[in-house]
Amino acid sequence: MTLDLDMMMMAIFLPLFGAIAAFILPRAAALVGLVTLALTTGAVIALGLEVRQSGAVVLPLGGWGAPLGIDLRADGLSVAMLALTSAVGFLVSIAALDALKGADQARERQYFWPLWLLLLTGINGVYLSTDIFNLYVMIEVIALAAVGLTVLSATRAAVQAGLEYMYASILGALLFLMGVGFIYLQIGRLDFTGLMGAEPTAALIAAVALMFVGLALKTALFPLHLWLPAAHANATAPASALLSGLVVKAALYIVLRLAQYMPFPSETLLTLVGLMGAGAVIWGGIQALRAERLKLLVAWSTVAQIGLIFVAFARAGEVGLTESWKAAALLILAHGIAKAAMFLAAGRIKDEIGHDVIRDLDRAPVRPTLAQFTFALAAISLIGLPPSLGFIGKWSLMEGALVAGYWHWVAVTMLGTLLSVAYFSRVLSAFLRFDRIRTPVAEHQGWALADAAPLTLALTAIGLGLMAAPILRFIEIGYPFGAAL
Amino acid sequence: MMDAPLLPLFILLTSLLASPILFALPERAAGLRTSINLSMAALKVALVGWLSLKVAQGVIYDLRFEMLPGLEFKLQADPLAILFIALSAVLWLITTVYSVGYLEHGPHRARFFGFFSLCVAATVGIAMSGNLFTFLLFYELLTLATYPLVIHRGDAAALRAGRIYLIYTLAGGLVLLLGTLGLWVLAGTTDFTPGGVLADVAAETPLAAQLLFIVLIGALGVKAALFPFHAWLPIAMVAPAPVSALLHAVAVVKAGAFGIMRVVYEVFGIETAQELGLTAPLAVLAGITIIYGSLKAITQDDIKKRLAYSTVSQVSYITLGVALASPIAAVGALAHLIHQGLMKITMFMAAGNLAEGLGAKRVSQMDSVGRIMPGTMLAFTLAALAMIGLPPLAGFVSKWYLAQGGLDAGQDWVIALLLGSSLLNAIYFLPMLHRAWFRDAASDKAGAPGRPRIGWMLAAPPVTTAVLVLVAGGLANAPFSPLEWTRFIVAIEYQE
Amino acid sequence: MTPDLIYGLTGMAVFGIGLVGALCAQDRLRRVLALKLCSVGAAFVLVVGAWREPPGAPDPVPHALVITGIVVMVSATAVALALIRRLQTLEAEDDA
Amino acid sequence: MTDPLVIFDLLLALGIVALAIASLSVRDRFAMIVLFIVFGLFSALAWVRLSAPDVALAEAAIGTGVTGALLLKTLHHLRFVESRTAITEAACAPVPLGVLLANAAFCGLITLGLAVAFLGAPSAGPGFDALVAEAMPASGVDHPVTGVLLNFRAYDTLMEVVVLLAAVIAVWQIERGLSDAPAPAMGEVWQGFARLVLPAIVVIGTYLLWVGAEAPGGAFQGGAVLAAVGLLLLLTRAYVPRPEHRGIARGAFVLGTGTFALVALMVAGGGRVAFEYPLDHAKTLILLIEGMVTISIAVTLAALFHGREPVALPKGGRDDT
Repeated sequence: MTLDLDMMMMAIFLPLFGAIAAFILPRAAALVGLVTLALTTGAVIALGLEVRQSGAVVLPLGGWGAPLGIDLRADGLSVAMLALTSAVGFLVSIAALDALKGADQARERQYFWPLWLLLLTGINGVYLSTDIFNLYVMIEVIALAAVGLTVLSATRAAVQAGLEYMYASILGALLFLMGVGFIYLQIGRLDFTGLMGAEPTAALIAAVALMFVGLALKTALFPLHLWLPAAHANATAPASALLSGLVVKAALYIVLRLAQYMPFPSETLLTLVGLMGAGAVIWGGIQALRAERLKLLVAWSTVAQIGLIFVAFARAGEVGLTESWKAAALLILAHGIAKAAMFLAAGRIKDEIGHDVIRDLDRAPVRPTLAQFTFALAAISLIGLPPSLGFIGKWSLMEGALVAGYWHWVAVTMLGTLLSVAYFSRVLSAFLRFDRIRTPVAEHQGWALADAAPLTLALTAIGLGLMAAPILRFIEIGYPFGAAL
Repeated sequence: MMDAPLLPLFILLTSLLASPILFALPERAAGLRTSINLSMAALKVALVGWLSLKVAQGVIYDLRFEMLPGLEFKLQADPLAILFIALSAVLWLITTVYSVGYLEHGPHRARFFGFFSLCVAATVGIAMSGNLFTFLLFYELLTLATYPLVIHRGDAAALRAGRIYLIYTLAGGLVLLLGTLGLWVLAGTTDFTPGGVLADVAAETPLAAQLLFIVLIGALGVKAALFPFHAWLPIAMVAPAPVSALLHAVAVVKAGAFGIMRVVYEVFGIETAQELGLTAPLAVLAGITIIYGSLKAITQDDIKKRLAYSTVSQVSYITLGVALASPIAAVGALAHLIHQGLMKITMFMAAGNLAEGLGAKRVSQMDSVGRIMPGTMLAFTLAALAMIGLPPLAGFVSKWYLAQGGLDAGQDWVIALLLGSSLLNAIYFLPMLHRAWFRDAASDKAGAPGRPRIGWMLAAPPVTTAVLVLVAGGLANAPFSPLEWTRFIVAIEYQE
Repeated sequence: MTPDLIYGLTGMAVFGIGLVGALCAQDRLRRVLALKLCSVGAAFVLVVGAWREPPGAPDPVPHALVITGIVVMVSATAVALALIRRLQTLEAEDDA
Repeated sequence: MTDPLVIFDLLLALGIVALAIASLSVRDRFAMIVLFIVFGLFSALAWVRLSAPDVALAEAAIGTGVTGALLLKTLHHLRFVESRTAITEAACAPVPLGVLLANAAFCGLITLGLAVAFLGAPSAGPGFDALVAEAMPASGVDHPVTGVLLNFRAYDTLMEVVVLLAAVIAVWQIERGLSDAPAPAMGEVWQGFARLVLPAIVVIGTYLLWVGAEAPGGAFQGGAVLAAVGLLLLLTRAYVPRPEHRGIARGAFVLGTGTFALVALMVAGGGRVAFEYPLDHAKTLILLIEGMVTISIAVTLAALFHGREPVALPKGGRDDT
């Protein structure tokens, strides 16, 4: 009997088996984790090659085929998201080896790996799914694993934040489930293909609105962002990197998909989405300016950046929606990589200096130069300065808005950029100030392995800007959705 | 000679690749750092020399790389680019020598030279950008690379200056992004093309074209320190002397001025810009900046601040020459790009030597310094006289052509402006020279050491550039002089 | 008046009640309970959607979905409750 | 002409809504949980009325039974901690009435909108009825819900077991090193009763699992009933989890997921894709999966109830029935 190793199955099942192995062999968890990540990355690369060669691929699980069964489907966008997940995941895993190496962290170490691999299972599952109920189950897998990671440090603040995150997650998932129920009532199907031809009746609009609100809660879109800053700021650094870099992207991806297959029912709703995004850009920026701790600042910047992604989504109105998702996708990729790098760097800085109070960063007698440099590079991409991927994303956003004559979205983007310059320069100037410390400042020169992963991520975020054209071509493979079915 | 289509890329990489290596070197590896610095700078000068020869022979360099659908990263080596690269390559070499001497025992040298290299890479990139999009990339890189240099000292004043610098330049960069996008949306291309790409758009929707002009020039005006966007420049003076020298002579303000040239000549085209009725206001704005900068310079006691306001004034000569829309004025503008760089870098390095050797940072402390540091002060004097416009020095040549251009364009007020400006230059430079050479030091200075201890690495660079000032002026009509090259460029831009 | 109508509206009401509780309740335990009510409300919608006028057999797919949903919900509830217990202990330790 | 059943339906619906409101508004938290359990049983009854006995069974066993047990345990823990530290419950400031009203109005609007949308939806709209009916012969089981759960949408079910696994890992993670509140225990009489009932429950659970292929029942309900055995064992101290049981427990948690996933992968090949069971072996494979999943579910639910991972402390741990 020859085993037919489908790469889509591998992308989901490898992490699942990895999680099982890491759970029952706690002593070898780190090794299992790294091997799993490497294998999963390999599977994603193979899948990417397959998709590039033959377009979108579909796997009808159980041989039934939608709508009775569940289909897995990989197109350019899915593979791009999978690639983001495995690349960032792999590097964060390497960083985690170092971040969790303390003697008192044995149990954190033991639980980090199974939870993270289950999280990976869920995220990969979302990117390959074509069934809205399956997506519900997947976001729950993600939610439970993510909450587990949030409270890894078991401090009071982390558990408090984790509980709020849990409430938000459950509520978001239930709103989504309610939407699924309504879609079933309306069209009697749950697969994307079934959604495509559906008439936009009132019930369907209600369903989509519910699902959108649920997803907005999960991805922390203003004003439903309240849980995010505390959760991301209080988790341990590798967990924060995974949460901010990858987890919120899963819900964002579902929004993109729904928009691809079910054109938004009205211009007004789309404008509303853009306004929520604009609110996030401004409010997140203001809060980041006021944040006292480094990780909290980074977490608020996530709120602002997610808002920007929604602005990108709404940038050219309903007419431009067939193009807008690409700008949003670019920003998602850019933010995923850069934010993971930034959280890891912030974690390193906190470890080295011993605290992360922004006001006192320049009083520290130690300067982790490489981590600070990484932080700065990640900031460049998040601000959207050339040639980073963040810049390309912002360029696409503004270009679309200009072509459509939507000046307000251009203005929001520019305001967001200025705000991000302002709040990141608070941190950067603290790195470069030396007159508030009397003792000679010790600077880390040379290379620490722990800095390698975030630095690689940050450099990738900047370098990928040069690859934007091939990336754009790639994510368009298999679009529109129906083409490969 | 061997054919090398990637030559522009190599020139870019000499400093771009040097940068990460310099970052990674440990602080104590001073010898290795210096050799990398100097060999890269020398290599760049050699490569630029080779490139200029090839371009003069008519070889066309055009490197493209698609970044977004239809939007390219494009490097080209046209004569205008060569002019700017040659300036930056030569001055980089000289400034590197100076910086090595200046920062010999200071902290954070790895960081400094890393960003220093990056800064030159950005300048070279700006020079060779083949379209506004590429220009934007390097323009932002320049901002980022110069910021750590400006705040190199790491104290409160430096950080404050750095913050203001960052606010001005990043806001300018953002507006430039908007302008680039606007150009892309309006014209469907951002390529620099002699004669411009906006003639059709200007004919159809003149208002949009006018707005675009204002946005682009406004954005570039920030770096070019055009009034009223000049305020950052005098504040950025807290930077170490070699940084100030580079910022004023080559990198930042020149990038702005160079950008204005590209936009007026190759995005709008001089004719279109004239038809839109926008060159005359620009000329007036430049005129205001020239006078304003000079007036402010007079009142400054801090040497570097005085020099900074002088830069505000002098750089606007370039803008003026562009805006006069006359080929002769254009020759003056382009020549001034080079000449001002040579003159100003000399003065800043000399000022740095005064501060380093004698602790003299104010004009009032300059009494009799000429006798203590004759070489440095000779160089300073020469550059100051050139600034005032004394023939046959470099500054005279550019002013001469600008004045002629003014007449040619029928803008007679330019003559008055130039005369007035020269007078003001004299008012703020001559007292410095007078103090340096003819006033005796106050008695309380008696305890100061007779011979300042500055090494040859600090003493030689300003003298070298002063000699170049003399040569550029005196041999202005020789082949391969900046002026000759300038005529070559103007012939292209005016499509004669 | 058919059962699907009656219970469909019941489901909506339960969902709404749960929503109010989830947004307004102060007590942590009560919020968990409110969320559980929401999930029952959502389950009602699917079960009602599966119902067919007798003697028609109901659609089994929504039933399977609801069973899945119930198991998912109990998992989430267990995690939320564990967090509540832990948080309470941590707070007690801090106050002590 | 009023059908008496309609009256029953109306009364039941009113009861459900009233219980929902009551459980959220009653002050005492113990009463809140009891009301919730009654609410859950009423809902299950409603679903029986809607010809969904499987769902009703699952809701009664898991949604109400296990959830109720979890809530009670947590309440027990909270009261224990409160009694030890003399913190009064709900020390936080009450929400301003205005906020409450605004929230309520907001939720009311949403609910109203949903109700309107619901009324506008086609009743008994298109479904999977025909598709399922057509595919049942090839599913290897006779009961449609089981067919959907373990064959047509087996992937969902696998992921649902994964959710359960994630939950137990997360709970162990969260409660690690937690100082032990004494587990709720039963009195003597109840212990005797429990010992009597245990074998009966085991039989019922196994039966439910077995009939799942043809009639209402199946892995989840069976697992829940078996979990009740574990709960009783824990409550009666008939079983006290010990650190050395951890390995077995971990094995039991992953048994269902692992078997399910392995089978799904192994059947692929020779033209078949993952989850495509060969017709001849479908029934065997599905029973194998169900059996393993049942064990995992039972053990996992019991572990979720117990909470802490058994570490070096003498208490804590879980059941491995």
